[in-house]
Amino acid sequence: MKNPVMPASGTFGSGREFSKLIDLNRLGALVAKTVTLKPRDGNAPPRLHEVPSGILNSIGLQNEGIDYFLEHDLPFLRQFDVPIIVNIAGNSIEEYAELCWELRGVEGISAIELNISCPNVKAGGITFGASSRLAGQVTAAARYNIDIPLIVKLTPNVYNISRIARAVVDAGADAVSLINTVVGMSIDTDTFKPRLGNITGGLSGPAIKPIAVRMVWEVAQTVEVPIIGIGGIRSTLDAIEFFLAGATAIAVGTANFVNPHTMIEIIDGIEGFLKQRDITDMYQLIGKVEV
Amino acid sequence: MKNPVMPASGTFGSGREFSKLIDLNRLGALVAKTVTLKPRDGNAPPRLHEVPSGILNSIGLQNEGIDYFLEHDLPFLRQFDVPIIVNIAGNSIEEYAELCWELRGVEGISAIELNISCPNVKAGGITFGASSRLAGQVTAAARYNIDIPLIVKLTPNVYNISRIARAVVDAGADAVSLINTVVGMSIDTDTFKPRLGNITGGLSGPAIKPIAVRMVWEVAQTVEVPIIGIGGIRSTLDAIEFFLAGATAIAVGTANFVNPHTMIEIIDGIEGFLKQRDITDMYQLIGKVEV
Amino acid sequence: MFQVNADVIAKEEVVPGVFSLTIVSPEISENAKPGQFVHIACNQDGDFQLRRPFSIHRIVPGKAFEILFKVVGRGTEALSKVKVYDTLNIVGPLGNSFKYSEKITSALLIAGGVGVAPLTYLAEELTNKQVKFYAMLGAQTSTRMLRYIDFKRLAKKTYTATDDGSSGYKGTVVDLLNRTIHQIRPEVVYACGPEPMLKKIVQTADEFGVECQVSLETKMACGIGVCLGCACKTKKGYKMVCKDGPVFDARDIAWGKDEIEPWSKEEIKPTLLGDNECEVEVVETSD
Amino acid sequence: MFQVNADVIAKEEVVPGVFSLTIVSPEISENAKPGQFVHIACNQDGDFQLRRPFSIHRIVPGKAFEILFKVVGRGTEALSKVKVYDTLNIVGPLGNSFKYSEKITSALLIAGGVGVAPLTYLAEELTNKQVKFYAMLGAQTSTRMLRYIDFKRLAKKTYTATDDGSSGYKGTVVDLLNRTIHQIRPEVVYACGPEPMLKKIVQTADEFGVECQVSLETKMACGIGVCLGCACKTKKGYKMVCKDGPVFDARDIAWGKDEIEPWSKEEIKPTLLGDNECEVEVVETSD
Ligand SMILES: Cc1cc2nc3c(=O)[nH]c(=O)nc-3n(C[C@H](O)[C@H](O)[C@H](O)COP(=O)(O)OP(=O)(O)OC[C@H]3O[C@@H](n4cnc5c(N)ncnc54)[C@H](O)[C@@H]3O)c2cc1C
Ligand SMILES: Cc1cc2nc3c(=O)[nH]c(=O)nc-3n(C[C@H](O)[C@H](O)[C@H](O)COP(=O)(O)OP(=O)(O)OC[C@H]3O[C@@H](n4cnc5c(N)ncnc54)[C@H](O)[C@@H]3O)c2cc1C
Ligand SMILES: Cc1cc2nc3c(=O)[nH]c(=O)nc-3n(C[C@H](O)[C@H](O)[C@H](O)COP(=O)(O)O)c2cc1C
Ligand SMILES: Cc1cc2nc3c(=O)[nH]c(=O)nc-3n(C[C@H](O)[C@H](O)[C@H](O)COP(=O)(O)O)c2cc1C
Ligand code: FES
Ligand code: FES
Repeated sequence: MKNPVMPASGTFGSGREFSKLIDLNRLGALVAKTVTLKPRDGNAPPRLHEVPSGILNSIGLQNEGIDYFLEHDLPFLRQFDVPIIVNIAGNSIEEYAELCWELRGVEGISAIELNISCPNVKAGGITFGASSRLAGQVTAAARYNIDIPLIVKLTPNVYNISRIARAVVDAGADAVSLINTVVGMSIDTDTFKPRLGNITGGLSGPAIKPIAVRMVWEVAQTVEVPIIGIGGIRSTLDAIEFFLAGATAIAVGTANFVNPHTMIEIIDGIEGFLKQRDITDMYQLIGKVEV
Repeated sequence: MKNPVMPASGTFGSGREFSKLIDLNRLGALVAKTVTLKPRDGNAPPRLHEVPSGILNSIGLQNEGIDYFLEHDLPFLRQFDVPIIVNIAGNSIEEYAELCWELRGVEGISAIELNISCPNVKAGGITFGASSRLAGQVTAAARYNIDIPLIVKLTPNVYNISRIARAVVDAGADAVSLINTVVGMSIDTDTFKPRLGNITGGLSGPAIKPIAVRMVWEVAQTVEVPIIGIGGIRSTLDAIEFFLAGATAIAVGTANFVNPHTMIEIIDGIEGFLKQRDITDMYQLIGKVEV
Repeated sequence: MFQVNADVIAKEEVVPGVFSLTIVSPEISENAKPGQFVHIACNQDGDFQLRRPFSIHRIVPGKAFEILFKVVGRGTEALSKVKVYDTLNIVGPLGNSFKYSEKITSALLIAGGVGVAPLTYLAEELTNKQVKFYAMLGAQTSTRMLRYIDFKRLAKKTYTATDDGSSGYKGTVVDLLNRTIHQIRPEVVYACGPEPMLKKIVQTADEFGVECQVSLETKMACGIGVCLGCACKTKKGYKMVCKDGPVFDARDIAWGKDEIEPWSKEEIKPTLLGDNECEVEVVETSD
Repeated sequence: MFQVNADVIAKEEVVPGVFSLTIVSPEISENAKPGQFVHIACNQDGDFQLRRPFSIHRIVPGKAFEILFKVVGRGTEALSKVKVYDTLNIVGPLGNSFKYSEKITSALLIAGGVGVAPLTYLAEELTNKQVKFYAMLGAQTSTRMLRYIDFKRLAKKTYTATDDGSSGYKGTVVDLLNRTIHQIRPEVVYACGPEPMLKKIVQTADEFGVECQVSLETKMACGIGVCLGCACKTKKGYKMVCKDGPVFDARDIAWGKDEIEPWSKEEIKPTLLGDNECEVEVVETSD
């Protein structure tokens, strides 16, 4: 990885649009939107609502499915000299396993990111990422079916995220990324209708940064694997905060919408930060919060 | 209750200071800061840090203890013709039980609010409010020792808040209040030190409103008892949003710091809102979100 | 598609609460097409706020472009406080554009309120391409009528409708359309305005079997097609207003049925009447 | 304690980045005491932001009061953009105040930078009470020296210290104090400024067995004593800066030991020297 800065899945599409605004070759990695086995229509609109220091979204993992992804999106991403991370999600352990199987040996994929924030239809709709047992099982199933590095993306909607992190690492995860969005809701006081067609949605943006920093710090105390810090990052100092908490890399999500150049500015900003304090190596920051 | 608007515990002190700025007789209820069995020093400073659309705090339940409260604060609160809610917390089930015993039959207390967001030292530090078993046990113990209405204040740092709500209601809670603060953290990128002496703290303010509205809505689907909605409320429409989600009353916390008149403005604002739409009775709003 | 820091060189409060900004950007000006929009970071302070989408209202070829917007909330409020020579961060031009063929002998442009924004640009384009067109502008009252002069200059005929009758037809552009479409006999209708208005226009167009292109509005986050947040339901599944739109062929849109206000058939039965019953003196408006 | 909407009637950029605002409020003006502060809602737009505390800098008896502040972040940035005739929502007067006895024959006021804010008010009060006092003002350079003229007028003698020696003693007020305290022989020292400076002043005062009152700063939320967020550690346990303070008897404060910069004993050993070695011509500053 050239640098520790990448887009957060679902805020970067397949990279095509961003390639018109920024030089993708400058990024640390390319992370595509979650792909599922079959195409998904996504949720009924409205899918977005702005709230203080963040947004609520209920996209519903709309995507064209793995086959389309492999045929159209992956070849595009391969043009760039940047590691590609494919983010996948399923509604059953079998689906995760099958997706990994499909991706097995596919050229040009550097890592798989498991989005385990979706409900397990079989286990009565409990979110995979909310149960250390389910999270471990999904990870193990994926691990068994693919040999490239495996990143598991954790959901913050839990009491003890370290336990989940421990479980997925024990089950074979090479890294963890956190956090996904926090479940929220907003109601239109004129119409009495929920602001989102799906009633509830995921909260993202600066509003959740303190939650994300705390969880990254907790997880860093528990597991030894690299952590990709995500949540409300929009500036260099935000990124530094995550490094100090224990993240080895960071992903930018919602901020990409406000300023498509955010990632580039952070990449340059980190260099400046290190120079200014003549720190030779970024790794000297990781987990260095003085508690 | 004259109206459904009250202060959130810990943002109102004992009411003395606010009585100099607003007419406490206009409030729906008076909610004092959490009292514990013994006096508590609270956490090491810094205890506050401002973040986007909210604040992080780590006060650490500093208070003078139940005896001081009964002797000095309660008599002051009794002067007003407004129901008094006493918020208590303990580090063991016994402490909660003992606190209730101390408050048993004390004149001028309309309800007890159990703050179960603190860790259970005996059960290895797990937060009471994070375990439906512990939450139920604490509630039952309190219920057994006092006969006035019992409100249990729920923590949002859980996967399934409805389960906790169910458990405390089954254990005898007459109402629930939610949400308490969301655990967060912030790091000073100049000093590499945490922004709070206690390392982590509680996130409050507009940033957490979408989380709070969602949880109130979820809990309203699960239990029948009255819900006090708390979290990021600073305007009349915020309050209405909580009513629509299922709250029968609301509490204002952090907004009290920014504008001490917030509660009064909301009380007047609700009247205006109802008049404007000629809704005769506020209860016609409760849970009326059109999902 | 570009992200530029562009200077505001002109600002006008066209009618109370409606502003126009002229913004210097060769990139956007050169690459824009009628119907496209720009995505603007409205608030200058550091606080988090999504960009806001605004149609390209007019072009200074190769140099600058203009937007016309109404203050409705935080973003437009902030944008209305921008001063000449301030710099705005803008992404654009974005979205698709109005489709037209140079063979068309008569088009009809229908604008409700600030919906005139993208249609003004279209009108200038059609004029350059010598495509003849009619125009209908709606407003609450004559003094809030937007861009009448421009359309008067460009269009074969410009009808106006005001709720209070202070200018042109007394009623909505919808009623006006229903009473005049039979005489205008447009080959294609281009409409922009509030959704309820669009829905009714589309119904009328349908009745008369006329093609109708509408510019839709939704909340947007990215504006460039990556977040999939601006979905609108079409007969071909969800489409993204920011990328597949904002201009859609009315026939493709799966309008939320429930939302269509009920209206009686009579209303749209064309009552034949002479031109001048609709041709009215219009009080000059502030622009 | 009041919550008022008060009008700004005067604004001045005293030195670059340091502003003074004169604000009309009979309630606050009549009830204020030197050392107290006001809690101001700095940002005008709707975005969430805590109030910011500012010492009462001067009083227009019964009518208005003045604050003097330095721009260091979001809140002060917003406050520096306030215009004359704008209205600010203010809570105050808050906190305790400097204690003094009218029997004092000589007090010493020591201000570092913008720390002069509360001491100016104290100086005027002491003057009214005919309490004699000396003053020491510190700044990076003479052009950033704040309120020198006022102190020159009010104090028995006003010493100045600048890092670059452009005005008065070349060095910090701390060094200046160490070299002069033996001749001033104050009965009480009142100090306000950066914490490291306060700590050293307190040490010196201790050495000379002089009472010392300091005005402390912490982050605040409520400002009125309800949130318990502004705790500072004292020998009597945690005290609230907003309510038990901001003025504390230096002896009571449990300074974070670790934070005290090490410094050599010699430094404070008083080198006897004639008055004029400290009495220096001071270039007039912008105020
Ligand atoms: C492609 C496109 C082109 C547009 N062109 C123009 C234009 O040329 N001139 C113009 O004045 N407006 C235009 N709009 C609408 C404009 O984007 C919104 O008015 C603006 O985003 C409101 O932002 P706000 O922060 O001021 O209001 P908010 O605070 O976001 O909302 C205030 C009120 O406005 C409504 N609203 C918010 N966003 C939209 C939206 N995107 N569409 C409809 N209603 C909304 C909300 O429901 C709410 O009732 C366009 C929208 C789109 C999608
Ligand atoms: C009782 C009291 C009286 C004060 N009187 C004055 C005064 O008369 N004039 C004046 O200029 N300032 C005064 N201050 C300090 C002033 O309140 C802060 O400078 C202000 O709150 C900073 O807000 P901000 O949003 O601009 O900075 P922030 O964005 O909040 O912070 C920017 C930088 O300033 C530092 N900072 C923030 N708040 C404080 C604080 N309360 N104390 C010290 N450093 C802080 C932060 O650590 C950060 O480095 C006083 C503070 C207190 C507690
Ligand atoms: C519009 C939107 C769509 C998202 N889609 C996905 C997705 O498909 N898969 C996924 O793992 N995370 C998705 N996320 C979550 C982000 O990747 C990220 O974890 C979260 O937004 C927090 O980061 P942020 O605050 O920087 O946005 C999405 C977030 C947003 C705002
Ligand atoms: C400074 C501060 C102190 C608090 N102290 C307590 C407390 O003692 N007991 C309690 O139950 N909740 C306490 N809370 C939580 C609030 O009561 C409330 O649940 C939370 O702040 C969310 O509401 P808000 O966003 O309106 O502040 C405290 C919150 C803050 C900000
Ligand atoms: S706004 Fe993001 S896809 Fe349209
Ligand atoms: S700021 Fe709240 S107690 Fe001092």
